[in-house]
Amino acid sequence: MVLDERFDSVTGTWYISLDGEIDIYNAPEFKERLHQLIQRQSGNFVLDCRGLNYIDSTGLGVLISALRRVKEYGGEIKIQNLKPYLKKIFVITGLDKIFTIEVGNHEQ
Amino acid sequence: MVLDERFDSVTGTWYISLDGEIDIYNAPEFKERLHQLIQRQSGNFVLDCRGLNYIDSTGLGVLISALRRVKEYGGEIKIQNLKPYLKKIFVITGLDKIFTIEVGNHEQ
Amino acid sequence: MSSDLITLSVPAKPEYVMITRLTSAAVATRIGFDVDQIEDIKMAVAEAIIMIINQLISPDKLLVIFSLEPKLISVKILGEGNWDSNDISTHDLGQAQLSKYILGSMMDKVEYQIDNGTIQAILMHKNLGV
Amino acid sequence: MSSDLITLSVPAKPEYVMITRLTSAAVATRIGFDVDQIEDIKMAVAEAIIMIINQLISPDKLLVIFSLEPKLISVKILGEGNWDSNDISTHDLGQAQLSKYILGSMMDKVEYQIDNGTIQAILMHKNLGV
Ligand SMILES: Nc1ncnc2c1ncn2[C@@H]1O[C@H](COP(=O)(O)OP(=O)(O)O)[C@@H](O)[C@H]1O
Ligand SMILES: Nc1ncnc2c1ncn2[C@@H]1O[C@H](COP(=O)(O)OP(=O)(O)O)[C@@H](O)[C@H]1O
Repeated sequence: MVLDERFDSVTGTWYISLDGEIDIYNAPEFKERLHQLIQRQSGNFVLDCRGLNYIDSTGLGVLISALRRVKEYGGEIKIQNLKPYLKKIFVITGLDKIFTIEVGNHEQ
Repeated sequence: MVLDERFDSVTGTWYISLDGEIDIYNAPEFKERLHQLIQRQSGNFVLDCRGLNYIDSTGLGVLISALRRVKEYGGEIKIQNLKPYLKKIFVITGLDKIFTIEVGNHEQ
Repeated sequence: MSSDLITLSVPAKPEYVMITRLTSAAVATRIGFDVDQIEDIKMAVAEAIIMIINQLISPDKLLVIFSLEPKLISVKILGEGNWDSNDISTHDLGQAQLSKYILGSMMDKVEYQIDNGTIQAILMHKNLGV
Repeated sequence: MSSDLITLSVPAKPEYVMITRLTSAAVATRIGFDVDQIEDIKMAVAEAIIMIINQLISPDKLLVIFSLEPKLISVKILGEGNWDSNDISTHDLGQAQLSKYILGSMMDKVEYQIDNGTIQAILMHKNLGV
């Protein structure tokens, strides 16, 4: 699910790699993890979804809930390297308008 | 199922690559194909199983039936590059004793 | 000839939704949908299940019935067994809206069977080669 | 707590055996079997189905019932519906022997329910972490 996380204190950004599947089964754990990171250090988020194969509406709900918290301190969540069929879900649900979705490779 | 087939007239051998899954659904087609080759040109057989992910008892049955025909003219069937969990099935069923099973890469 | 039926029954628990996804993918593969369509069907089945599980009152079992015709798959997802108040649900209307958008876009037709405000079953179908 | 049940029903036709394999793999994955054991369970379920299909008299439906306990999976495969003389079978005893060897080696316990010389059901189980 969350493969890797690191905070870059220069840019004030959490870099997170997502992996495998995020679904109704592990979404609660994913939510817990994101909220912990937000509490440890408020910052922007960059989610690298290169390894993500599946996300369902409960996973999207977790992202929305995280975004709400991040917006409270004026942060943003960028989503990178989504596979096309996952990008489609963000578009269908209109979430491509509230997250910053970056196509292609934007490594730091 | 059968990815590729070619007859080497120098060694009198059919080289065949197997691919994907051979199961109760496509075994009849696999049997048909092997029997056609035997009729076209009697020879030894080398089956490259590098791409084979699954074979069930009906697939094994087809190999046994082909072997019976090949033995009639004194030929043999060599099976190469089986994945370990498929090799296991040949051992369990005792078929490792009637086929020549070669481990590792024996490209021609 | 009548259509072939495949039915899968699982406990209505989050850990089993993955199994319904893989079975759906296998069924869709068998009737010849392409990779993108298989992904759509897999997702739609999962979202339908999430909608039924994530209600104030939810069932303890789920039945997924695939009906296979030459150019069409229809899937009925229905709650079964005891319907009881739910301890795993987020009862989240925003959530349900997300599922609804996904279902509507992935499948060619979606029907909800609602009784007393609770979704009892979801029936949907997708045409092959559209 | 009683064990969780997952049931899958498919027409007794060769083209649907693949679906039972993938569902079996998903179920085995969910309870934590490792890659080799998942392969074993997948294969065993398929061979049990082949044995039931490949008889002189065979059913028109197959029911696969997975019963999940913390350290054990048991699977019952049974013929259902109409039992009739078989047009797809090879009625091949050598074939059945192959299946039997595979089943016996892949699973920790296998039981055949035979009536009038026809296998009606096969019950098998595998322990986790052996
Ligand atoms: N040693 C064996 N062990 C298990 N099964 C065998 C063995 N020999 C033959 N068989 C069975 O016999 C069948 C092949 O026999 P064969 O008479 O050559 O068939 P066909 O005439 O259809 O080609 C296979 O399906 C296989 O299941
Ligand atoms: N724009 C929206 N579209 C769909 N669902 C939404 C939207 N906004 C919020 N939600 C739903 O609201 C939930 C997140 O809201 P939030 O109050 O932040 O939850 P929590 O307090 O649990 O963190 C998500 O589960 C999501 O399903």
